[in-house]
Amino acid sequence: MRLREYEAKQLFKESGISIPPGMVIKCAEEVFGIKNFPCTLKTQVLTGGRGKAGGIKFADNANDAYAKAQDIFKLKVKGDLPTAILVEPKVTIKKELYVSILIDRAYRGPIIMASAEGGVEIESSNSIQIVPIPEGNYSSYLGRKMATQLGLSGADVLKFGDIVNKLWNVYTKFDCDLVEINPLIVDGDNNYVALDGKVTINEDALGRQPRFDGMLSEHLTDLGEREFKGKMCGLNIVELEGNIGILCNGAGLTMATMDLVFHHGGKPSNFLDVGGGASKDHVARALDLVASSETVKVLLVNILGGITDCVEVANALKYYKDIRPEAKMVVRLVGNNEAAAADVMKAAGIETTNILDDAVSKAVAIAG
Amino acid sequence: MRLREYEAKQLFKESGISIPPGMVIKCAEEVFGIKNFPCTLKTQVLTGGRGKAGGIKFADNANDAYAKAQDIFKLKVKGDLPTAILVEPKVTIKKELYVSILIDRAYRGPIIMASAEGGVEIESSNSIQIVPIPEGNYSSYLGRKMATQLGLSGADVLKFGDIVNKLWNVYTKFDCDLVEINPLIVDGDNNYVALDGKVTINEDALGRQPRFDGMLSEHLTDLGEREFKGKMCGLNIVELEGNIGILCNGAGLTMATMDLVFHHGGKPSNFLDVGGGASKDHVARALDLVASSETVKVLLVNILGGITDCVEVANALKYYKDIRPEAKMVVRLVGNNEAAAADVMKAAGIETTNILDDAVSKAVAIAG
Amino acid sequence: MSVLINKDTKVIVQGITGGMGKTHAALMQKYGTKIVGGVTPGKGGQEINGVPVFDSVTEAKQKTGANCSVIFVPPYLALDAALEAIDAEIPLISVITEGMVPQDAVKLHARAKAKGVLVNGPNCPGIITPGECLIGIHPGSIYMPGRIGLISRSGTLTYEIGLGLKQAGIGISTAVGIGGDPIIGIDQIKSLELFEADKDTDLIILVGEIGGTAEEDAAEYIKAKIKKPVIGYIAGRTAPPGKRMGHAGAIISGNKGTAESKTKAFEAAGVQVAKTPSEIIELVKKRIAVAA
Amino acid sequence: MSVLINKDTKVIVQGITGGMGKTHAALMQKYGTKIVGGVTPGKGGQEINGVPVFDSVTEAKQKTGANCSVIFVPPYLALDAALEAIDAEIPLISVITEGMVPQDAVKLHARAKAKGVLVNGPNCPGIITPGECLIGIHPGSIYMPGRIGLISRSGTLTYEIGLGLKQAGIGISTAVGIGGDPIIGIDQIKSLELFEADKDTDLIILVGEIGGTAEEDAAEYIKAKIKKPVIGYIAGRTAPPGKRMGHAGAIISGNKGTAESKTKAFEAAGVQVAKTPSEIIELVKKRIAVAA
Repeated sequence: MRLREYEAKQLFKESGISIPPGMVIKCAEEVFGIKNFPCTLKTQVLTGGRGKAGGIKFADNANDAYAKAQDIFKLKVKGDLPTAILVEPKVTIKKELYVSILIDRAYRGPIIMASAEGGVEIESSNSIQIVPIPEGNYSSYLGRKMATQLGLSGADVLKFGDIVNKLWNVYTKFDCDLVEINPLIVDGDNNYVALDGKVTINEDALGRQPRFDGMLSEHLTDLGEREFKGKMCGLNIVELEGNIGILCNGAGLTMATMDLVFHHGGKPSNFLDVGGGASKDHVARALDLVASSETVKVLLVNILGGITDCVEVANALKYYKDIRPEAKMVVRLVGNNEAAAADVMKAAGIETTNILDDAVSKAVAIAG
Repeated sequence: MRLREYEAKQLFKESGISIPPGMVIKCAEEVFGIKNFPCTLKTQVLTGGRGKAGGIKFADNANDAYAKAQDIFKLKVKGDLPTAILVEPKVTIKKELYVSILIDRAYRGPIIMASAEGGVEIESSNSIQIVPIPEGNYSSYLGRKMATQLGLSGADVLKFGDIVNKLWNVYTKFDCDLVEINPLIVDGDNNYVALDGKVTINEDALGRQPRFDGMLSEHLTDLGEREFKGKMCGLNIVELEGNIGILCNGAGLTMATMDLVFHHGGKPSNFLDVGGGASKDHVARALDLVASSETVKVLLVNILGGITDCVEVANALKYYKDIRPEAKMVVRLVGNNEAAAADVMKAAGIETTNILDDAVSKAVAIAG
Repeated sequence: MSVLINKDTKVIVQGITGGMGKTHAALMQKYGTKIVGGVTPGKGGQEINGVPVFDSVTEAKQKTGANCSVIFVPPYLALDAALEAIDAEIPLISVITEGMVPQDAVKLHARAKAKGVLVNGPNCPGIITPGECLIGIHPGSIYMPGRIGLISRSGTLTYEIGLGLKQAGIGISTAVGIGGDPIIGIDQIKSLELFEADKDTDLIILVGEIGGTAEEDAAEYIKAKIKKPVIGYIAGRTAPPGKRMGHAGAIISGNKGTAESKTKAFEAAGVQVAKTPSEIIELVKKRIAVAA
Repeated sequence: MSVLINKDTKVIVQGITGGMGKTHAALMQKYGTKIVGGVTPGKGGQEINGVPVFDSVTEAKQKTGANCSVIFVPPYLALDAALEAIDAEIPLISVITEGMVPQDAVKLHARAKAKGVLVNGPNCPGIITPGECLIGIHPGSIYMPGRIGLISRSGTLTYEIGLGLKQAGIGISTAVGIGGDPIIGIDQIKSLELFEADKDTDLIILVGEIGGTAEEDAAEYIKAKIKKPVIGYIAGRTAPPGKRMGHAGAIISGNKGTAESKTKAFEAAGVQVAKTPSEIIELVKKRIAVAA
């Protein structure tokens, strides 16, 4: 769950990292409470690229800010409309840096990533330095080590190290996948200040992070409609651009099925992994969800029953056939309880095939 | 720094370990506020053996409690007079256990020690079980492992494990040398309750444990007068029973000197390690302190100057000779700046010897 | 005859009294796995499917001689359960649990590495040596015994391939479901090492997917160390970047973790790469024909 | 010629800008130790006694080739400093700092062990190979070079013995001050192992004291592995139980850690035990006379 800038900064502040004295406004009229001009107005959306999209503006006075806030509240960034704007006084920037903590897959542990050049295009930068955290045992020297790798010296080593110490506290305390300050600036008084921040809470950890209770649904504004609904009922669905609705079990098999649709010349409308051990109702919800897109011309169901009971799936298909007899379905259903499921399917008049390639090419033919 | 029972229990309570609903009284009259009888009155002293000494009494009503509280407030346990009594309602005890966490020297890490038989003579018990904490990485299974080693099963495994989890939190949070619950009881409702507790905060850690600021001096009631004064000015002094006052630098050399006094037939009045790099004033304070016992007949000074500058010691000896010309001193002073120190000593009319055995036998002869 | 597990492996099930644990303990027993006991703290003394339940892994190991543990406990308890098994010196641990927090997984694998314990998973289907031993949730009937080693990040896709092989009359020595999380224990390299050393494995199928660089690293390893033929497959070649495809680990981040990069790496290492699951079976058949 | 350190050892001083660090860096340099740099975070770029100060150990190691670090930082910073040196793969670290919290020491030694780094201390006088290299706070002039290995839990008592030997015309190969804390790194056993393997050490003096069971463990080790003659001494034989005698580790707890038990263990291992410091010198002289 990615937090909005102002939410991330609140966590930074609580852990002792300096942030600009900001104000979160929920409507444009609140700008008349701003005390310090010039100021920066930043749209609080979850997607990247808000600056390029015009979501960050500077204002010299209240009237100026009012007009600009009105604009920003109307501006969609990659489909995401803000519910808040963060207003901060303009700060003096002597230097911009970048620093983050995240888990590195290959290293199998957390690393500190940083650069002496802060800014937006950090991922493709050559100036990135890495300090791995040995066996996840953090100690203050690691932040200082990074500081020296960045070429900092003297008091800056201690100041930068202090920021990393505090960032580590945020990272562990809230089970974060990522904590990032970008840019981390050195202001006119040589203080290190987090000018922008990104925090991603691991979604699997939300159940033990009561602070974020109930916050997930309003932090999914970057998802499409089917993706949002799927998430809410525990279905892994990813929007794609084709017309073949895919319903499958297991991530790898779903990906393989999706690839196979392309391979046979078709285009999937979605990726949907119904998960392991799905009940009839769960499969039925998945069918409804996949079919809810108008572009879907055919449903391709590929289930390999391991934990999943094929009969549950068959009953869901039967139910769906009853309520939407006109819907086109291609079904491949093998594995656990396969024979009993075949009986259900036969009684419901749904054709099946055992061969995956056959099922896919049939679906592609129907979709046209 | 060993905490008193009620202070230890406060830490337990804050970490979620059940304790009896107690009341701390500072004078006997407070017993009239007791609501539950019968109750237990426990003297809050820092030394062991308070039960045998009569420091724990049961009372059936307020008058009974009043008389007993008056007695307890007058009762010294190994020289320690209580400033408080802990009053607790009498509890039903189905079972008594013992559990502690401490650092094991040989293992070089923390261990859990426990016994299914709680009670006073735990140290000599054969029922003690040990679970080492691998590399100091605690996880809940360790408390449960101990539970099964004690022969507990079913729900008791979880309840006992939960106590150990919380005890570990106290241990790490407050830099403890020891956390101990003895007895840990199972009450009438099958709850685990800490009936008595011992917590020792590592003294070197007090500087980073603000909770205990200012508490050290009133937690040294088990020290003798010279020991207490020594502690307050940074001198390691241990009271012994002889008449030769020892002033030495370095723990090992001081012990060796003490042993040598015995070896030559004398008896040291104390162990005093003046530490490394002592200044004139520090050494002078040490001389005053050692001499402050009336039993001391001669001062035996043995200094091997490494970090310590012999001239500083010589100046302290000169000062002391000036203010107490009648005091008998035997001095051995070698090492760093030895020659300059010898000049000071000569001028002050203080004899010295380079040979340790000679110095010791001379002191023994003077002490008689 | 196999890698990691065989007919002599003595297995305990951590979380045996839970829904998943109970169901799959029974399925494993039915398959022939030697389930010697279960562990659920606080429920020691019971019996489940005829095997004793213990309060701790240490106790279970002492009383049963178990040398393998399968973990079915809920995600927030999985780290503690796995550390318990490591501390009890169980040499092989399979964590089936899905949804383990990555920071927990990091701690788990650091300790396992320090102690020299092999951990399979988390979020994996487990391991099967057909006809001998099944640990985890593989549908056992889908595989037949044989001489192909199977390594896969995906559960059902492994079954798909096992089934395809069986339908073609080809069996496997062992299938290792390494799991779909970003941080896993026994990985492709470790599995390759084991299959290379196994005299009863002739050929290795390596089923990868998008996300991370495990396949690229495996390709380097194959080039350097593996003499047996390897057939590869990458799921998710048409996945859009930046989207998590079901598995927590299946995501193309920036330009990292693409199927293209993995396919190239495989090919550079002499690994034949199948484009579809059925093509894997075809490639295996050809290889076997050449060898025969 | 010696153990642990010699004329080629390149030493950095962590905490070189502090009072203790600065003073002893100068004394070590004066003695002839190759001090190649110092580390004080936030003070990089300065020079102290002609050597450069760095902000981090990694940087110091890269620029100086140091293979040893002596730590003089305040007690609450000592763990971090030592972990920094371990992480930088400095193979020998001597922690002079007194007053390190035991829970910190536990963490330090666990990491050092995992990484195969030797840590001397904490709360120790350091190590000296007379005429070649001194790390720590030993008064160098008190020792002369020779063929006796000296191991001691105490600082000044080590100097006493070194001085006594020198006055008798006997020199030492290396003196290892292992420190007086309950939790230490290089212990008696490790030191014995090193001296046994050192072809320029003929005889070992082992200076123990009350508290703990390190001497008993060392005695077992001597019995099993040490062929060179060992002369022992235990300080504190007249110490009362339950009282901490200066060193955090010098305390008889219950019936554990007594001089009697240690003396017995030494004697059972064939170690001659001196009753006074001067008797140590006498015993050494006799041994040398016998050998000659």
